[in-house]
Order: sequence, then structure tokens, then C-alpha cells
Amino acid sequence: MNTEFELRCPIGPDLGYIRDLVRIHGQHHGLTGERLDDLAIAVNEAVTNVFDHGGRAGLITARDHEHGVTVEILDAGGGLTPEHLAAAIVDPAGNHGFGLWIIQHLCDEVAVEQTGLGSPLSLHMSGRPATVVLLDRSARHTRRDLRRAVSDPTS
Amino acid sequence: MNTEFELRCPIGPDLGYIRDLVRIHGQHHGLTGERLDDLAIAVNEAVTNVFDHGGRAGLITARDHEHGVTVEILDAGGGLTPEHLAAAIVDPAGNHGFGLWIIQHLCDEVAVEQTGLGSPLSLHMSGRPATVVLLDRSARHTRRDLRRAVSDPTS
Amino acid sequence: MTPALLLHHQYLPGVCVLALAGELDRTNSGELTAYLKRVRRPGDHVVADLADLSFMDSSGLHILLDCHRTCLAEGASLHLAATYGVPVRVLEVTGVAEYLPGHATVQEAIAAVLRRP
Amino acid sequence: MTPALLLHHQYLPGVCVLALAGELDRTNSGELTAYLKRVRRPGDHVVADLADLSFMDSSGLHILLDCHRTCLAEGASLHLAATYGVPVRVLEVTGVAEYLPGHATVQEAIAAVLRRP
Ligand SMILES: Nc1ncnc2c1ncn2[C@@H]1O[C@H](COP(=O)(O)OP(=O)(O)O)[C@@H](O)[C@H]1O
Ligand SMILES: Nc1ncnc2c1ncn2[C@@H]1O[C@H](COP(=O)(O)OP(=O)(O)O)[C@@H](O)[C@H]1O
Repeated sequence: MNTEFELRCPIGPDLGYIRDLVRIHGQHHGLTGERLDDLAIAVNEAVTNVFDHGGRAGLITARDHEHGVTVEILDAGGGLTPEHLAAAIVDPAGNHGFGLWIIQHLCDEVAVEQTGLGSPLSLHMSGRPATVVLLDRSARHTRRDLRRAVSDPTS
Repeated sequence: MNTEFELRCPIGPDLGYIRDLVRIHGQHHGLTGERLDDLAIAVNEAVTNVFDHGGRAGLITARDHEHGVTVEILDAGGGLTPEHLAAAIVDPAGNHGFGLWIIQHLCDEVAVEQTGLGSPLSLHMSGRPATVVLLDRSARHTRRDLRRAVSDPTS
Repeated sequence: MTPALLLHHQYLPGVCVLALAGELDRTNSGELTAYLKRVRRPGDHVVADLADLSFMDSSGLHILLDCHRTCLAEGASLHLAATYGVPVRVLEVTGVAEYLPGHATVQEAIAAVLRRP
Repeated sequence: MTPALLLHHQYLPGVCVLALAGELDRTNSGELTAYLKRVRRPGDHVVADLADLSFMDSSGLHILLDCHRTCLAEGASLHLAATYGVPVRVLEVTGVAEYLPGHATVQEAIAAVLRRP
């Protein structure tokens, strides 16, 4: 009996179900608040891509680690490559390209393999506060906090 | 890729995690209110037995059907038998025997097999209201509604 | 991770009022057994307030029944208050509800206990 | 099962106030596109109230940016109100927040829109 996972579910079109499962998994393995949101957002984008660009089928596997969780999205289509990840850009003027950017900026580690079975995308999320990660990695954007900004639109 | 399931997780000691997963699964497949509670209660008792009487390891698999869900609890120990199910009694004066009774009275269908891999216990739950099931099956007890009773202790 | 079970108690003359909150299952039911043993004074009635208990399994039933028997042996009784949701479901389907008097509120449970000392 | 997305709108002179509730993802974002197309009058400013939107993905961003561009082309603008939780996270990490003015409340968003017609 292979139980080297904590949670496994096939990729289906019910994105809300997948988000809820991922949230329960993250929550019971130490993620809270924004980190939990981040994981749900990232997995949702990856699964959406399986429908938009991939094999429209696959498997989600969640595992836990000492300080966080890893969720693997295995796209049966197998078309996702490390080059796609590296090419991810944000272009608010354009029409595409947000998914892989969001995934890479919200997760602590993102990796894609290519196997005979498909292209497993691994998203790792540690339990530490997300702000650290954002300040670390997203020098490209001004990281002003929108919640502060909205309460004082003149700032 | 075998995706003939909707959800799979290994049996572990975090019963709250298992209950939450089962609730999310049931909820996204049409169970509500008491039916959802019933499924969580039943799965919780079955998993508790895997720790109390069984192999302390195994696999939970949830599937959905047109009108409800089935959750299979596979005990690696393999010791659970149809005779155990048939022998389930309720004895409020004694100290044991509630688990299998509860499981069989809250679920619509309960079956156990014995395979080389363990003893899979299947719990099926339809989406129809639980009261029907209770009135049907539990002739042995007076089915007065405690909530009615507690709001009018003289009734 | 064990689900959170929070236990509080309050003494009235001859009554131990116990409030349970969170989820009660086999992984934490030992805490309840130990708590009851520690806080219940000999001869005390027990009022168990289940208002904030969102889950209870069969090990919880066993503890309540044990407590009921201990009370009876000492001429006292166990009353339940604010039972609904999962706990009432488990009490009902097993018939245990018929052995343990239930009340809408803690106040009513205390009044009932004091009426028949 | 598609997650619930609830859409409401209200007209003020020159402004279409749109309230989004529930979860917005790729399985229901087409509903928002169609709704906007149907209810926004040519030249209208748009105030999008996200107070009850508990989830938004990148397809939601694309729709907001499209709406922003349509508004600009007609001399109007799109303002966001009550952004927090997941929507603000997605707006922030992509930098889209910098393109779409945000306000604490719908009232403030409407006031801002009407100040610069
Ligand atoms: N599962 C996948 N299979 C194949 N190609 C993919 C997959 N996911 C992403 N891609 C490629 O990466 C590109 C960028 O994806 P993404 O950043 O999510 O933006 P978008 O989905 O809007 O194009 C896609 O346009 C596609 O070419
Ligand atoms: N997973 C299992 N493996 C082996 N035996 C089991 C298992 N589950 C239940 N049983 C048997 O069935 C009996 C009744 O179980 P149950 O009704 O849950 O009450 P209790 O757990 O209090 O004994 C147990 O005492 C045990 O002998």
C-alpha cells in the first residue's frame, strides 16, 4: 500500500472543490492566513492551466514536510516545460501570462519535471509569513500594501 | 493514471483532518446538513477502529455517485469481518460496541470485504434527508427528537 | 495534530458545571476523563454544557455514560445542556439520549438538578 | 459544480456600480464578462465592489484590465472598492493594483469617480 502522500485527487473541473481540499490540507499542516490563501491561489492557477493549455486531466498530490507542504499538479498532457516557467512575465497591458508568474511569486519553490507520465509541477510552501517572501523576491514591483493604499487613496 | 477516485488519503492519527476532508468531499458532491454530519461521524468511527482494533494504517478512498458518495476505509490490518458488523449492538450499560452500530445506522449502505490487502469497509451515503433513514431503520429506539425534548423538558 | 478540546468548570453548591468546546474524539477523550476525575467533587451532580462542542464520537458517549454511572452510585446525576448538531446525533442514534436528561440551556439544567437533589 | 458567483449592479448618473460576491474563477469568469457587457452603458465609469468576493484568479484580473481599457478608451475609469483577502493578493503580486485605483468603501470609490469626471 503506497501511502507516501497525504492527499490525492484527480484533476477535475470543480476548481472550488480542489481549492477547498488544498486549504484543508494546508491548514492541518501548519499554514495559516495569507500562506494558506497563496497555496490555494497557486494550485488553482496550475489546475486552470491544465484545462486551458494541457491534457485536461491529471492528478493532484499533496504531501507535508516539517515546515510546510508540497502540492504536485501532474498534467497528463505533459506539455509544461521549465522554459514556460522561466518565460513567465507580467504584462498588465497584455492579455496573458499571469498564471505562471503568480505561481512562482506566491510559492517558495516551484519546479517542473518532464516524465513519461506527464509534467508534474511541484509547488512548495513553507509556514513562514508570506511578506518575507514578497519583499525578497518581487523587487520588480513596488510592494505597497493595497489595503493601506485603499484606506488612504492619497498615499 | 488511475483516477477512479475523487479523493484518497492515508489513514493517520489526525482524525480532525480526515473529518474535514470527508466533509469537503461530501459537500461538493451534494450532501448537506445532517447527511454531511452523518458521513463525518461514520468515517471517524471507522478510522478510530483502525487504531483501536486494526492495523493502525490504511487508506481512505472517496468516490461520488449520481446521488451521494461512498467512502471506503481500507484497514491494513484486515481483521474486520462481516460478523463484526452483524454483531454490532448498542448497550448503554456496557463499555463497548457503539462504533459499528453508529456506522450502520447513519449510513445507507455498509459493506466489508476481505482481500489480501486488508479489509475495506464501504460506507455509502445518499443525498436524501437523514430522517427517512432513521425512521426506516432504527425501530429499536424511540426516535424522539432530542432538540424538541430539550426545548420542552416536560414532553 | 490533535483537534482542540477546551474544558472549563465552575462550582455551584453540590453541582459541577462543565463546559466543553471544540471537537471531542478518541485522540483527546483521555483529557476529558482526566479532567472529570480531577474537578468533580465526590457526590457532585454534573451539568455538561455542550453548546460549543462541534464534534463528539463514541468515546465521548462512553465517558458521559461512565460519569452518569459514577453520579448515580453517589446519589447524584448527570444532565446535558445545549445539545445539538453532531453530539445530539450520536446521542440519539445510540439511544443514549434516553439515559441522560437534556435541557435547552445550562440554567435549565442547573434548575432541574437542584429540584431533585 | 461551479462555485457560486453573484453579480449585482446599480446605476448612478454616469456610473455603473457592480457588486461581486462569491468566488470568481475560470469556470465562471465568462459570466462576469457577459454581465459587464450587458449592464455597462457606453461611457459609464465602473465601480467594482469586491467586499464579498472571497476568491479571484488571473482570469478575473484579465476581465478587470479589459474593463479598465474599455473605460479609458471612452474617457471613463474603473475603480475598485473594498479589496482584501485573495483578490488583493492577486492584484498585488501581479502589480495590477497599481493600474486600478482602490478605495476602502464603495462610497469613497463613487466620490473619487465623480470628482474627476
Ligand atoms: N499545463 C500546461 N501545459 C502546457 N503549456 C502550459 C501549461 N501551463 C502553462 N503553459 C504555457 O505557459 C504559458 C503561460 O501560462 P500562464 O502564465 O498561466 O498564462 P496564460 O494561461 O494566461 O497563458 C501558456 O500560455 C502556455 O503556453
Ligand atoms: N478495524 C477493525 N479491525 C478488527 N476488528 C475490528 C475493527 N473494527 C471493529 N472491530 C471489531 O468489532 C468490535 C466492535 O467495534 P465497535 O462497534 O466499533 O465498538 P468498540 O470499538 O467500542 O469495541 C470491536 O470490539 C472489534 O472486535
